[in-house]
Amino acid sequence: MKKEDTVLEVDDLYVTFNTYEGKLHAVRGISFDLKRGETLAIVGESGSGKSVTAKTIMGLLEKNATIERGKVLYNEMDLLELTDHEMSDIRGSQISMIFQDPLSFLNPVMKIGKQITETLVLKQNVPKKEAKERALKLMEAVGIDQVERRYNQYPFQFSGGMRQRIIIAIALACNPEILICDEPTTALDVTVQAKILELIKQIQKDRNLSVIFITHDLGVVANVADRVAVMYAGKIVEYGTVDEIFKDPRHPYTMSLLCAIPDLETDPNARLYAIPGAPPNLLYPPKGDAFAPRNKFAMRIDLEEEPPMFKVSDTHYAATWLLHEEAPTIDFEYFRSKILDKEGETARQRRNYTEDERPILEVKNLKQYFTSGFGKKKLVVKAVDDISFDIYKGETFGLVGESGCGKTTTGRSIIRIYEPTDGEVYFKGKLISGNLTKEDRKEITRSIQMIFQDPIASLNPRMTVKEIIGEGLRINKLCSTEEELMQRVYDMLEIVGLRKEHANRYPHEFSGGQRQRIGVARALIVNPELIIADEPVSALDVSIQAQVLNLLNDLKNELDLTLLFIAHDLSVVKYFSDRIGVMYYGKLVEIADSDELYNNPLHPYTKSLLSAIPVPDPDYERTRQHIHYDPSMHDYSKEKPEMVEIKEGHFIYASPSEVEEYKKNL
Amino acid sequence: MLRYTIQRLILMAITLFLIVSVSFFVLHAMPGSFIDDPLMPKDVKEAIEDKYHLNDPMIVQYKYFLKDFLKLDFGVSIALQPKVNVNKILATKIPFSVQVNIFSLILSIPVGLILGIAAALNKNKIPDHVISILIILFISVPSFVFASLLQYFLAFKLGWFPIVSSVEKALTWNKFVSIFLPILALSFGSIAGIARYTRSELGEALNSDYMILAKAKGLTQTQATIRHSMRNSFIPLANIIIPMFTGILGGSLVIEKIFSIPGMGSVMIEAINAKDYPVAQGVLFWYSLLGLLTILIVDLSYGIIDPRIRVGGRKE
Amino acid sequence: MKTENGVKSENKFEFIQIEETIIDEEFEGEAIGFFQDAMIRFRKNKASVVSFIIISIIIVMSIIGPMMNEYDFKQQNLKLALMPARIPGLEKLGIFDGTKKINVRKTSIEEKYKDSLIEIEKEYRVGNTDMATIKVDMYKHRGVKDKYFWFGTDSLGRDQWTRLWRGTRISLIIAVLSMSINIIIGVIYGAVSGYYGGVVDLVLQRISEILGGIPLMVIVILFVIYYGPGIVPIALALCLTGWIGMSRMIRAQFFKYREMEYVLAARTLGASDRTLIFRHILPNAIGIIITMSALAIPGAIFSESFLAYVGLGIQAPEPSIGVLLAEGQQVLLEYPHLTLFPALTISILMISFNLLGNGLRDAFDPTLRGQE
Amino acid sequence: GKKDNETDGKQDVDVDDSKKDDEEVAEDQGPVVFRITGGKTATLNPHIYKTSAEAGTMSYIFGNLLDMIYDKDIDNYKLIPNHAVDLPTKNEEGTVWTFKLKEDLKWEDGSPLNARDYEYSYKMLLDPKLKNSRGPQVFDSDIVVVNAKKYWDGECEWEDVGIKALDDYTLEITLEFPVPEMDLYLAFTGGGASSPVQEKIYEAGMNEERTETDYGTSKETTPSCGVYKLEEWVRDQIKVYVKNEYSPIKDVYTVDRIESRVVEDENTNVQLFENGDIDVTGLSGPNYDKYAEDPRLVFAKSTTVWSMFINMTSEEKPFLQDVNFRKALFYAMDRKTIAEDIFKTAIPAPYVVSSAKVAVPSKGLTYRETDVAKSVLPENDGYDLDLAKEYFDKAYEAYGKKMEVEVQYFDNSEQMKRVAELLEQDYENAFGPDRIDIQLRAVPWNNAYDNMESGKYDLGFGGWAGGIFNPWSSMEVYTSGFTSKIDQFKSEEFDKLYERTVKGDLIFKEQERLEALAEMEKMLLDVVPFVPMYEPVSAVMYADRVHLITEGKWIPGVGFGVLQSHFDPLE
Ligand SMILES: Nc1ncnc2c1ncn2[C@@H]1O[C@H](COP(=O)(O)OP(=O)(O)OP(=O)(O)O)[C@@H](O)[C@H]1O
Ligand SMILES: Nc1ncnc2c1ncn2[C@@H]1O[C@H](COP(=O)(O)OP(=O)(O)OP(=O)(O)O)[C@@H](O)[C@H]1O
Ligand SMILES: [Mg+2]
Ligand SMILES: [Mg+2]
Repeated sequence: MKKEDTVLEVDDLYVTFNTYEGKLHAVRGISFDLKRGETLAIVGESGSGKSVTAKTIMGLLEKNATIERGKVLYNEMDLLELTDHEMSDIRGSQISMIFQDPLSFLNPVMKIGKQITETLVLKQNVPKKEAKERALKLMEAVGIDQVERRYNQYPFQFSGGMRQRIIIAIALACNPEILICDEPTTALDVTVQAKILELIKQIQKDRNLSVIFITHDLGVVANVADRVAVMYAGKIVEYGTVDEIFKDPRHPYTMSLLCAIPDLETDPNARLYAIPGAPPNLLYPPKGDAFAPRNKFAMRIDLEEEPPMFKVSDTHYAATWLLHEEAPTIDFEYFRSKILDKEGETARQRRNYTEDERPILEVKNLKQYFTSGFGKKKLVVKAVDDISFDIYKGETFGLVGESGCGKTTTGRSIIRIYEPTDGEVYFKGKLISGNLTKEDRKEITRSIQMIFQDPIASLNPRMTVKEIIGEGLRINKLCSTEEELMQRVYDMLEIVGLRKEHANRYPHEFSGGQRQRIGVARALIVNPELIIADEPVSALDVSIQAQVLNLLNDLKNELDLTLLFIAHDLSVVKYFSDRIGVMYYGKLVEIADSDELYNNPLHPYTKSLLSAIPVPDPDYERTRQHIHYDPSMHDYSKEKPEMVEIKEGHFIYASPSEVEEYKKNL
Repeated sequence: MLRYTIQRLILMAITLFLIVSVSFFVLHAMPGSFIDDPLMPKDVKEAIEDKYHLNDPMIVQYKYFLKDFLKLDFGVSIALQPKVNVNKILATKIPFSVQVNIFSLILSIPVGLILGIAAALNKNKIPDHVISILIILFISVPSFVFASLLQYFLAFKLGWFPIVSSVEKALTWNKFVSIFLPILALSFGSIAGIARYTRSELGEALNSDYMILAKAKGLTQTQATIRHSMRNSFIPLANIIIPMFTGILGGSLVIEKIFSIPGMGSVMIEAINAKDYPVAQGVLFWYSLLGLLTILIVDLSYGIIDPRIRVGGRKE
Repeated sequence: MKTENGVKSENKFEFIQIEETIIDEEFEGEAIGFFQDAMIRFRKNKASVVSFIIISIIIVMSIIGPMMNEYDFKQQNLKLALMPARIPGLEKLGIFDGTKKINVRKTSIEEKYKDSLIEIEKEYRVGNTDMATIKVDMYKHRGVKDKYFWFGTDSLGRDQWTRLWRGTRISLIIAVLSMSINIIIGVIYGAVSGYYGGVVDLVLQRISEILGGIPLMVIVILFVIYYGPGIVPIALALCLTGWIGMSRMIRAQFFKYREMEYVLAARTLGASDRTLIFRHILPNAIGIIITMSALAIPGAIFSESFLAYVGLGIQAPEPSIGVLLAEGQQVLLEYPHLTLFPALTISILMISFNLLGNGLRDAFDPTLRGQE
Repeated sequence: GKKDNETDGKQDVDVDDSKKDDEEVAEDQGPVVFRITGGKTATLNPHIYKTSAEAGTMSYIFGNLLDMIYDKDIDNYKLIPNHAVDLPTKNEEGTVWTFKLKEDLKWEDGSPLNARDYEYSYKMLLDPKLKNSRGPQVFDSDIVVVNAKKYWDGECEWEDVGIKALDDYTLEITLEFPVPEMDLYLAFTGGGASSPVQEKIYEAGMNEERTETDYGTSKETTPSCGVYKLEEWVRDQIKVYVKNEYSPIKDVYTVDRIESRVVEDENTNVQLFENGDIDVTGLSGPNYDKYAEDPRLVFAKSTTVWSMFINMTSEEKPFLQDVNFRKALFYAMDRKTIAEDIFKTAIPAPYVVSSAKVAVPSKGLTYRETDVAKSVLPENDGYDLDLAKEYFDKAYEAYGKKMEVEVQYFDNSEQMKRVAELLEQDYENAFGPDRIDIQLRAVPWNNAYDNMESGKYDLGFGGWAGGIFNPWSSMEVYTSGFTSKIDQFKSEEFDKLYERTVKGDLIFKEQERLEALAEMEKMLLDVVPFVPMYEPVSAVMYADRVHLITEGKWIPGVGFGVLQSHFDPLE
């Protein structure tokens, strides 16, 4: 590509933040360019400086930020030298940005339509009427229905996905040249995400937009990107075309990243590769290669000197000493085999249960309704509406479904955080959903434990790790002496791969993965038999998600645990579970062995879900077709649907006629 | 909305009834009598008290009280303005307080807002510090010190204003000038309150995500502030401004005394001190009613100002 | 875009940790607990630190201030009543030099003020009498040129410095006492209301609404009549409805935190309500409690001074800031020193406590943790 | 207008007054206006009023049979007939008094006023349903009207009561026992409960049950029969009075118009005065300091002697029963300091009867001016520390341990508080803090009296006002039978003497009666049921334009005769 095609060039950008603890080096000298009409993906784990880069380009950095050096060239202008007022002419109309969190970025008290047309009217003096027309078109384009009515609604009347689309519409309203998407889909369900990605691609094609796409999801990258820049600890460590990055990665971090993600193909019996250690603390930027401490292939020089950018091809560069002529050659295959070989013992023995074995957990017709308001305003949310399933000892039962379908509620009803509205739950044959004696209750709380989704919110910030982990022992009086308690906490820490020294630390000092491991330790220390893991990895970076998944797998084998695994990421569930239940709006629509479900999805919703999962393989992504699911396709007015075992171990929620239909597909 | 309002009104009526009943017993539990002439013979005193049933058992007195109360009649005053109907007393006193309070409101809302906005926009810069100190000064110096100083320097020494409020009933220019100092003295507190609240609300709104989006859209800082932050930060202001509106019926004890304004300020405490139960009870009732109404109005007005509640659902 | 630049070195390129298992690093430095973290952030906030120092100074002064000169807070000397302030050092600058302007008959200048006269400011006539406004050195006039009343004396000739600090002490005690009681009641009430929610909450909220509806004055007067205007009754009087605000805040906190995942986690471990309330939920409110306390103190001092103004102040001869202010207000124009110093003290206390409260709020705000 | 001299320098008041000095300013400069301030008026219903401020107003607007004015010739007060033709006549026993009324008396609205109005008025005053609080005035004070109490209690018919309009112009009063002339005259002097009310308005304002009337609650319901009438009355703000042309004695008064503002803050008041907005101001405590040498100051006496009452029958604190202890308190009291340093203008009072009280009305002589009274006086204002210590030692010996006493004072008076504080220090210093410990307690003032009545106190301040002209009847409060007694003094001898002086044989014996009074005073001072402290004297300052007719001398009953004084016109 020729130089003229370059619309934006970032040169040696260095950004620091003033914090109480000191100067935080968030972005440490990055350079890249963006060509007309292309999509540049920036990937990297949380905190690697992606958003800061984007905000710097937009001139929207927080007040405590300092741009130490560097240039952002756009149309021969250095954006960093413009005043805020001049910048406001560029923002929106030339460079637009889509933000990550759709919930809070819209003004809650301004009508949606006005928020879209605002800049058009104010800055480009488009007449109000015309602006409205354009907005309506845009809204249609981003896939909002009933635009006329929606135009006058407020953000809170929109779902998260719709809000995200509105933000896209706002970003596109002024026909910008460059669109920066900062993790535009992280908060969304896979199905919604798929739609939005399609949308962005479509628009890009129509308008010849240049897009900077920031994400940490390699699947998404494979889907959207032309070129990819990989960031680590405030630096770009490697960049190249999407194929180069995925097929011929050169930086050990890129390679590790690619090894760490499970996809639908990942062998459930294989251990995942987990990048060990924790990301560096940018308050004290490391000498040499920042990734070295976590890199198996770190060389002495990595600890001493910062690697320069080595050129691999015209389009492919990487900053690693491995590309130095004197360094040993490590290609991706070797890397993969080496690390997976090391760690690649069998991850998990599949458990086969006998026919007449009684399940450890039986859920029968569980209902959980939430009511709010009273009188005419009474609102009933049927969060869980009559579901039944069994879990056998030693198995992992996965529960998937889109956000809000009732997965969490199911888990919480079982463990009695909520009193179930109706239905029975048996644990080891004992009814636990009714009134319990104190003794029973204690027994149950000890035997069933829960791991929570949010590693930050689930640890009390005011307690040390020791107190957090030891609490279960203390409450249930499982230790007689303080020493014993300490010992068990230390043992537990070791089991989850932390150190004894960590015991006296506070949660906020740990990285996300470490925190989640603390959460696991807390659940395990009381020796439970059943663990309900509520999205234990969805808040984690890919690079550490594997740590937790491996840990769970190891523990499960070692301790003979049974798991109810809740997640919305089907590839993770598929990798992790023996059997999977698919939930849709409070109902279980399909239950099957994980392979069976993947190979033979019957329910249209399951199919749609499967088709929406992004796969970190550019070739696959180029050909992928997303199947849309429309619940109105079922006609349950005449026939009542129910859960039917359509094949051994494969249940589906359908009406008799549908069952016939599905049977044909078997 | 209507249904909700009615529910709230019923609840309010119950609360009000309890407040009035509790305070009835509290008031009557106070020792002493409204007849404070020590020379009066005991039997005479008792005879007069009997006329007002004051020597009956409390529960009997309460019955008498309830009978009239249900007609919203608190009877006649027995000490402050003997033989004058309580509601009439209030009706004659309230206008004086209202005049001063309305102007104080007209003065303090814009000034408070401007100070608050200026402080928020310049957070942690010199203007913010100056305004913050001013605010705390306004709050911390007791109003009687302010009022006395204003009166002494502006009215007495400089002669810019009359020392006491003018006696004209109508609101002439002359009258306005004469109540300017009390208005001013009364405003310091509310200016400080509004400014403080605005500063923190607007400060929060300025740091919110939608401000970032607004700027990303290409709005300038000023446009974004006015169109997005202001509106959002003004919604919670209803919380303190609406009570001020309903508060105009009350008066300030200290300021009314110093500037000789025959308003509501001292009625309550005088009634209590003089054991004028009907007046105390009446004032208490109307104030409580007003207070509860204010809460209701604030809640309902949120429903009107804030689309999140207006259009449906409830605020989280 | 940088390209390679050759770096030559021998065994720099050997793998150093290929065979090791990489485990999580140890942390550097000390473990920083929540409070420590808050303290660190608090210390970085200069305004709060300064106000903390000022408050400390005032507290220290309220303890040792009354002992710093030879006077006692109730030692009267009516012959030295209402002496203006005289501060060594400052008196040379012409302020607080123990002088006062008075109106006298011209004839008395010779008779009474010959020695102490500093200057005649103005002469005028009233009726048939020649009058003059003169500036007089009151210390000389009363024959006590060797004495210093730093803040002057009150109408019984008591040393105002001593009384002010003693009064500050009393006011602070009342404030702290009422604040503590308010907090205890408010926290328990709010915790129960917020934790159990539902009907319990509904009932408790109605009760507090009703209590809040009764004008404070009635209750305070009753209290004072029954128990006399002592420190404890006044503090209690301020508590009667003072806890409601606190309970509302705590309740809101409980609503917010009782669904937090770590609270649920403790519940799944079988923690009792008590553990959940006190160990898991309440600590979140500590920031708010501390902040509210810091802000409640000046509020209480202020209320106390209003009570004093309407005659319900602390029992004489004990002073309090409110009592001093109320006494001073009556003679504000003639003897401004009686108002000036208490008003200054209350203002400084208010400002300091407010800044301190703000600083504490920022320090305890978990969302600011680790950031600016 | 009063407030349009905004631009004038305020110092004018002080400097530019010289031109007012030439007194011979031309007359006829419009009405003579007198501008004053005062407290709130609760009511102008003469049957229930309470405060002296209300009494003051009523004396302007309600006439009576007689009136008391200042007489320049005798330089003292003088009684003159107002609605009456002359002073009343009495029967032989001195129990039936007859007033003749003038014939052309009119109410403010021009409707006729006669003896029937008087009778109606008394009927209403004593009405058993209305239960007017001023009713006792005709059965529980210096004069006791036959059957008045019974009627008030609802136990007899109106016909039985000793007040009758014999015809339109004759009013007859029948008393239970004879009284000195002066007492009777005074009962029908000035505006107040014994003034007539206008029937049609009184009746119109009556409620259905006839238990309340709104008479005197607004300008419309307050018809004048006095020298002035209300022109304007805005509650708690302003009252304006103008001359009532129907008043038979209107020419005695020089002031044509009185404007009275309600101002409760003393600083405000003084500023208004200095600003020339008002013509008179009171000065208390610290405000007095500023004007201590001002030539405009005049002083007004009061009938109250403020005392510290002692709960001399206390079981809890038996040492209070010891007269030695009480005497110690008496002699250790530094009255001079209290009077002069705290109250500035007060008079130290080691006695019971105020120096304002007139004992020989015929000569205008006050009791304290008489020789008998002087003989009762202790030396040095009763301040004798050695004597006090002597008494205290005895008491201490008898009691044997540290004495703890509490002084209660009124919470609304800064100066009372100071007195309490001073006494605490003085007593503890005099007797030693190891032997006596004084505590203070502020109490709302009517609770303070309640406490003293019920004996729930150790020491407490209090004082009895009482009429200026009858020091004997003022002694009632110390008799055993007095129902609202606040002291614990009981003496048959004293009671007997009291009976004799007010209803008995001594009534008409001037000298014996005087001696009896001295005797009673002495009894009280010997037993010390209370320690008299001081007699308040209020400092008042009149503007230069007011030329007081008494030349600043305070005359019992008429004060400074302001309304009869000469005024310079307002600029
Ligand atoms: N305003 C700020 N003050 C202090 N530090 C900040 C600020 N904004 C960002 N940082 C820090 O800068 C670093 C880079 O942040 P950035 O938001 O760019 O990460 P990211 O790559 O976008 O991560 P994520 O995937 O979680 O969004 C992080 O360590 C972050 O804590
Ligand atoms: N305590 C509650 N009160 C009222 N409604 C609730 C409550 N908890 C959950 N819900 C509602 O129940 C439904 C199911 O919620 P749930 O949290 O179980 O979904 P989920 O599948 O776990 O979603 P996510 O993937 O977002 O975690 C949602 O509509 C939610 O709003
Ligand atoms: Mg980011
Ligand atoms: Mg969930």
